[in-house]
Amino acid sequence: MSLCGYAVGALGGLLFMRREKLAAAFSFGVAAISALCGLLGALLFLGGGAAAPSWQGELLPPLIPYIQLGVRLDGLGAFFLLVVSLLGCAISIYSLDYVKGFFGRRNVGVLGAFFNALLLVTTLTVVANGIWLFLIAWELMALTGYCLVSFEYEKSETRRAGVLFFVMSHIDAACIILGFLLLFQASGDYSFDSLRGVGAKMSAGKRDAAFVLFMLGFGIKAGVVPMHIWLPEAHPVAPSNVSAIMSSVLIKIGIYGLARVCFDFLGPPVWWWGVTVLVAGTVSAVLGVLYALMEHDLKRLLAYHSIENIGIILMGLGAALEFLYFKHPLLAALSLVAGMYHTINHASFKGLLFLGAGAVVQSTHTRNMEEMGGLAKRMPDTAFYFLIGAVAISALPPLNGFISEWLTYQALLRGFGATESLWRLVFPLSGAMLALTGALAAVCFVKAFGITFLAQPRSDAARNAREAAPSMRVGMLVLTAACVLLAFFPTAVVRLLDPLTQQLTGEHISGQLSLGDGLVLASLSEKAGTVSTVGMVLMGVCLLPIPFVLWLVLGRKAKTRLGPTWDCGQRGLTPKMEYTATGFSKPIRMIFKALFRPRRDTQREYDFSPYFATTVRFESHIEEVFVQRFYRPLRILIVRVSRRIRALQAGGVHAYLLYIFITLLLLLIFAL
Amino acid sequence: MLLTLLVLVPLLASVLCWLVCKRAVLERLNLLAFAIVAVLAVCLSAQVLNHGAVEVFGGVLRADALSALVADLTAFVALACGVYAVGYLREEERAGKISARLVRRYYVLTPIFVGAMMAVPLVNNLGLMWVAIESTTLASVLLVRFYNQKSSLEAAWKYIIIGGAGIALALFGTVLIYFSAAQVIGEHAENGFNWSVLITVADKCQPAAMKLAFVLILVGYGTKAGLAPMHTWKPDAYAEAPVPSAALLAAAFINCAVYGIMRFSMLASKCLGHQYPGNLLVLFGVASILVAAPFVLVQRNFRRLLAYSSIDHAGIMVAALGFGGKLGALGAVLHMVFHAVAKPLLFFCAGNVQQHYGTPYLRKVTGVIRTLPWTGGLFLLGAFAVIGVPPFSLFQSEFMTLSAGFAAGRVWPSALIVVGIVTIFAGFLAHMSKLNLGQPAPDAVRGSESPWKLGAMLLVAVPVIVLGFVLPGPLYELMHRAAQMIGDAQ
Amino acid sequence: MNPSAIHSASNLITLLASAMLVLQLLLAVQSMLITNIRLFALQSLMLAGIAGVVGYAYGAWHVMVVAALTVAAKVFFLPWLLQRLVRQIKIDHEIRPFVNMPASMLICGALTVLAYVVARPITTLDRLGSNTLAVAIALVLTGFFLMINRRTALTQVLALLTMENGVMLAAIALTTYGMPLVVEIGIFFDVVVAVMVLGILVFRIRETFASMDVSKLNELKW
Amino acid sequence: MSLNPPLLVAQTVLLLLLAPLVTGFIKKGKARLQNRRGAPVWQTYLDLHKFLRKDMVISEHASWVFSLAPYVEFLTALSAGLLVPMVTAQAPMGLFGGVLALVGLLALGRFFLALGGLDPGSAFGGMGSSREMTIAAIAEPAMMLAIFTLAIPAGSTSLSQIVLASQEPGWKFLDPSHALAFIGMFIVLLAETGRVPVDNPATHLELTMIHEAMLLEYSGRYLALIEWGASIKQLVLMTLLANIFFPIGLAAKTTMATFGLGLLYLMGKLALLAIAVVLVETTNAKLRLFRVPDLLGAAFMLSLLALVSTFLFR
Repeated sequence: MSLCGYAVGALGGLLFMRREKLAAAFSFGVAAISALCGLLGALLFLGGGAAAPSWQGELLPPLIPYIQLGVRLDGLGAFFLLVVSLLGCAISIYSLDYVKGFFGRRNVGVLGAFFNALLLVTTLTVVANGIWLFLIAWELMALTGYCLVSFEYEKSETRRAGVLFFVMSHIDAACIILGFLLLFQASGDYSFDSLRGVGAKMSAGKRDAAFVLFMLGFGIKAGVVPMHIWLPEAHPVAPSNVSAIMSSVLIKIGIYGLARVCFDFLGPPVWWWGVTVLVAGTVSAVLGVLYALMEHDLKRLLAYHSIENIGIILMGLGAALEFLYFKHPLLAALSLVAGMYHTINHASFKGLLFLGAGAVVQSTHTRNMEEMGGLAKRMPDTAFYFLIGAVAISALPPLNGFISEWLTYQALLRGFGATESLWRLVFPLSGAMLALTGALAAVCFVKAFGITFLAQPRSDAARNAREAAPSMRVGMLVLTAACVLLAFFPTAVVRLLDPLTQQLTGEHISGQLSLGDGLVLASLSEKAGTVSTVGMVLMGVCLLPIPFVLWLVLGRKAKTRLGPTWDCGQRGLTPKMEYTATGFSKPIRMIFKALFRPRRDTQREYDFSPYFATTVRFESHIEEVFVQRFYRPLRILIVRVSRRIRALQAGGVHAYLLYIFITLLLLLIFAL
Repeated sequence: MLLTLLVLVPLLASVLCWLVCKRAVLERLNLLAFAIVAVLAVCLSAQVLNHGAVEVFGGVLRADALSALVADLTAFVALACGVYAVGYLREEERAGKISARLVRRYYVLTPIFVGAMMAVPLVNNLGLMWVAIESTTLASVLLVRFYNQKSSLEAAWKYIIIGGAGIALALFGTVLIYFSAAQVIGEHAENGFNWSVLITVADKCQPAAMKLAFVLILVGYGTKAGLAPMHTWKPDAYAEAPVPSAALLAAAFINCAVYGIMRFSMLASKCLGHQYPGNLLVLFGVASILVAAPFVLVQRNFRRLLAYSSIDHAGIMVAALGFGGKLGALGAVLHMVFHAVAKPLLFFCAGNVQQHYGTPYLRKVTGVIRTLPWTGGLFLLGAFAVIGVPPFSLFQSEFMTLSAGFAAGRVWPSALIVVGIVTIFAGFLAHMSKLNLGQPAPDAVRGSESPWKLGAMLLVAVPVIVLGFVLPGPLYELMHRAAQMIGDAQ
Repeated sequence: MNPSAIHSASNLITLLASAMLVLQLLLAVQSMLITNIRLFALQSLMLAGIAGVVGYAYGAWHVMVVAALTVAAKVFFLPWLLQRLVRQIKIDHEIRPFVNMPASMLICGALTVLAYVVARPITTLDRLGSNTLAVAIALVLTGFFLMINRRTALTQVLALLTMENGVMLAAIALTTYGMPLVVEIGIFFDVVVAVMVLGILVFRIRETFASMDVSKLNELKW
Repeated sequence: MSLNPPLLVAQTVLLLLLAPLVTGFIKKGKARLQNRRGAPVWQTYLDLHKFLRKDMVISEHASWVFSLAPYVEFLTALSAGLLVPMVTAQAPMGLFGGVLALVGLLALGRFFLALGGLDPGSAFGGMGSSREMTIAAIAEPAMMLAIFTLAIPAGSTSLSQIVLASQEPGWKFLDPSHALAFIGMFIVLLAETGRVPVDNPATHLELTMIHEAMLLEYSGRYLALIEWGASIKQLVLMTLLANIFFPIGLAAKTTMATFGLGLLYLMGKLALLAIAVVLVETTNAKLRLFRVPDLLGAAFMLSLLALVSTFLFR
């Protein structure tokens, strides 16, 4: 299916390396078509309903005797295939024109090849049916990701980000390898079929160890706080189409892995697993959005929001695990639906936002929001799409982010009643934090959209910005449409999730979730709460005549004219007087001072009195507390210890002989 | 016949090289010899695959799957290094770093080195195996001392003294093995020192002597393989030897030493059960990986960086052997093969960089992919291969090794190996990224690789890439049989 | 062969082996290079004697060959080579070792005890000269220690050679009639070549570093 | 559950008409407590009428977002109002969303209004947007927790169900969890409607205003819509507070009589709440911006305590 398509695309990209136009058209075109195939395949499968049997097969005859290339499409895999393919399709279309920005400067063929390869291995990861294939695809994902992140490798920032990304990816791979090996130890076979429910055969300690390892491993990939530090470094420096893929798809594969392992392999969960995931999710959500607020680099801001949304997804997942522990499969299914729904939602709006940001960055040549502004007039389409994305990610009705967060709230509220012990307080607290997260996200996107697209341009680059090229707009349009569809037809989406919940929790709940010909989403029953985005929109449309009628009746004679903005009687308003992104987030920075520990640096020069400064320089820095308190000290420690250890190899041959001699003596004394 | 020729052809080439002094003839003689050896090695493997173990001279020379495999690898590395050496030495001579006399010395010594290495897996007699390994050391010492510099002299001295001490212990171990078996095989058996005979009676050998012997062998041949803490000579020797010789040391010689350990561990396992030798092997393997890691992290010289990587890989091979079982044996053999295929590429690229920039210090080199595009790209590729990133095959063997560790219930050593591998990965990646990517210095000149160098690099790079995706049937069969043999002894 | 002959041969071998050990200890405290070389030659002569006794006792001609080879290579050729080297490099005195003489004596004693402890489980068999294994291990260990303790390049070579002697002692005395001849010849060949290579290196070190102190060879590190 | 068109129309009209009255009532009350006569209670209607008739000046820097914002603000407030049970226990549009949708809709309005504040490029607008969004963000968790305190026992997020659940076992206000949640929610109400300890609706000193700063560039029709929207929002929140904590007098059937009775009850409850607001506004001074989080933090803690106490007293 789509797999060969990607392979062809990758090869094509390489083949036409020298002829960039052809390479771009070919590789991204093929990628789009293959993604479409994947999309159809996934939809076809998921449309089959809860009882759909999984598709299983061998990808290729085994080329290496000990590596099985078995693939399997089941509910979980198909859903993620859907996510991957949807985004792959949209972003490929977007890339057709986007990469024209690289013509003459960079090798577009290589970009296309790696892009295809990335989609290929990502797809492989979700359909792999064995440890070998999964791990190889997993590591390849990191490798191709690294190559794509390092695409503009001369910049030391990019290079460092690439290395950080790859090293963290490798640490996560190491954790996952160890986790899988623990499972392998119990099952004795590499295929996923033999791993299903293998947790029941393991000792409690090993099961917990495996869970912790998987949580760490997949958590790093997903960007869960505090393992997220690579994410805001790596995602922004990549070309924007790659950032979009990474932020919307790649980190989701971490979620896929966690879901696969926790629900499919590890057997019945232990009570603290769910709580751990839930708390990790909550912390990620809140901290992710708080750090996002402090950013004025547009793409970094979006990257931090990915952390936030992963947190929200994990809340659903964690609640599902906890419900499974308390033997509430129905509620587990509800939580899982919430998490998975948010997964595809986040993929679509984050992809959209990154594509929008890519268009902006391409036409302004900067990622710094303080140098943008006024783009709504210059790039109206992009602005519109970005606004849709912004509303969606802020979880505001009637868009899709709201729907999935609504489901998450429902799951969390149920958690309090359905579970026992004091730990159940975690549920409403997470709910409250989810509210905080949503509200802060709204703050952040008011800032992101307002500073980037509204008011006057803050630099010449922004003043001369041009609307994005056609295919880029089409790409964004596809995702905008996805956001809207996901928002307006939640019951259809829930039906697509049936095979997944059936597989992982043994329940399918789309029937209980949909109401009123599928236009209303219910929380398992009508009494427990309902919501309908279509209804809300209809309501708005129906109410719309009111202001117009008022206008017609009363204000017909009123005129509208353009005038300058109020400038307090000064001589005109300049962009310098506009509110900045840094200024915008200042209240938040002050409120959460204890967390951010902002460092400020003010320099004044004055002639006769400090109150009449001629120039003022103000710098403010935020450093992440985890980097500051954990990662940097850790790195320094490792390097220092390594330097110490280096003294072992100080050059003296006598010392070297002594090592051997002591080894020999020790072995003779102790080992015989 | 094949077996004899495999050893004799390089030695003959050496003698011929000693007689002539024209560079073109020397080059051709070397290449010809290595090409013949490569062909012969492949023929030998085919023969072993079809007919099982091959013996000549009443079992003095003997080749089974494992020895055929090691011989193949040696031949492959020798050929690649031979091709590379032509380009490398020409450039060194042009740069005025070496004289024609030295070139000749290189071409005389290298075939001896290769011949001795070929002999290691092919001789059946353990005493002669020791002799062969010692001979490789002697030939390579002279190659390490190739450049008449203070530093190369220092490296050579450390190499031979440390190696000498180690090899003496190995000889002692070998003697003790013979002693432990002497009762069983009788006093006057002329072939009593043959491995193929010993393995049949190993389970009846005297265990106490076998234990001591194995400890001594492990320390002795471990020195040669570069297991920590006997590894200290490696960085010096690898960094000071001419690049093709260093590649031979790192990719081929290490196999010979590990081969020795494998043979003896089979004897020990059969005699003592696998627990005892397994423990020791895992101990040394894990120690090597962990010792190499910090040195990689804060390394300043990329040639030495490669040496620490090779210590790490020796550790992995030995640890895999120690984990044992079907998976462990296969892991060890796979790792040996994949490592030998990938390592020369790194050395070649490092050599190119060193020749182009005139320095082995990481600090002074950046942006190679711009100044030497082929080298830069392949350097990265090779680095990825060596640090165990898929699709390159070392990932497979490393994963197999870890599986073996878990299957054998040795969870903690496996976890430590993972820690070491990840640390080494981080260090390697950081260095390689700065070295290859990055903005070249403004005064950096764009260079190009000579066809010989490029050819050698491609000769290695192609299998590195291909092996990640396809493992040819016969090669796997050979490895599989070798692994089975090791596994059966346990 | 009658048991009494074997018995006396065994005694003789033990005696000679002990002599080797004593010579080794003397080597450990001696600092004149030329004397060291002569002590080594003497030790090798003892080894040759043991080989001769074994060869005679068992009537194994090839062990006699080994004895002859030992005499030729280790008693005459190598000492001669090394003495010439000493004259060439014009240094005849050991540089201060890391551990002083009495202490190194003590350490050598401890190593010998260790060797006996290690050898005990193996030498329970009633075999000809089987307790020479302990001596052999002791020779190897003290040789190794000597190598670590001495700074002079040449003494390191000598120490290496005494280790070699220890191994050969084990090879000849333990395996009752020695190893196959090809092996023995191979080993001799390798040892001789090794000493020649070492000799060249020693000479170069003296030339390049203007010293024989190998602890000064510490430029290559990390 | 089916839609009830007459109720829908009635509630819409009620929202539109009652909202300015509540605003006017509070203003009047404040004036009285300050010993002023104050403007008449229907002054707000007059203001709106005036605004609607006036010409508009739109900033030349503004984009379409500026024009969109007033409509969104007005419509979301109105839609949110339709989700709340006002005089009947059954909210007219309750099927389309419960309390979460209500909060979401209000947030959507605020989102666009903040964008509208940023759009003309004046520093005041930006400042207002920034502060408004910040305060709303920290108010939201407190509000959610307070709502959870009611929603969890009711087992529903539908406002009608919450109201019914509060009604059923009789007088619940003595329940400590309810009391705590009510206080928490009341503080949130003050913050959300821009009342004194948090914001001063009467100020026009640029540096202290929050909500008003956002509106600085709006005039004429747009200003009318925004002001109206704001008062509807205030009404909605007050109604919410009144009805879910004191669910008395809500009409179960939609006959004219019950409807009229319900309306009376509602007016009474609103009046009481408005008086409470007036009292708080008059007896307190505006807090410094960075003290506001402390207040809202207190609200959060109260709501949390409320939640814990439901847990303890069950």
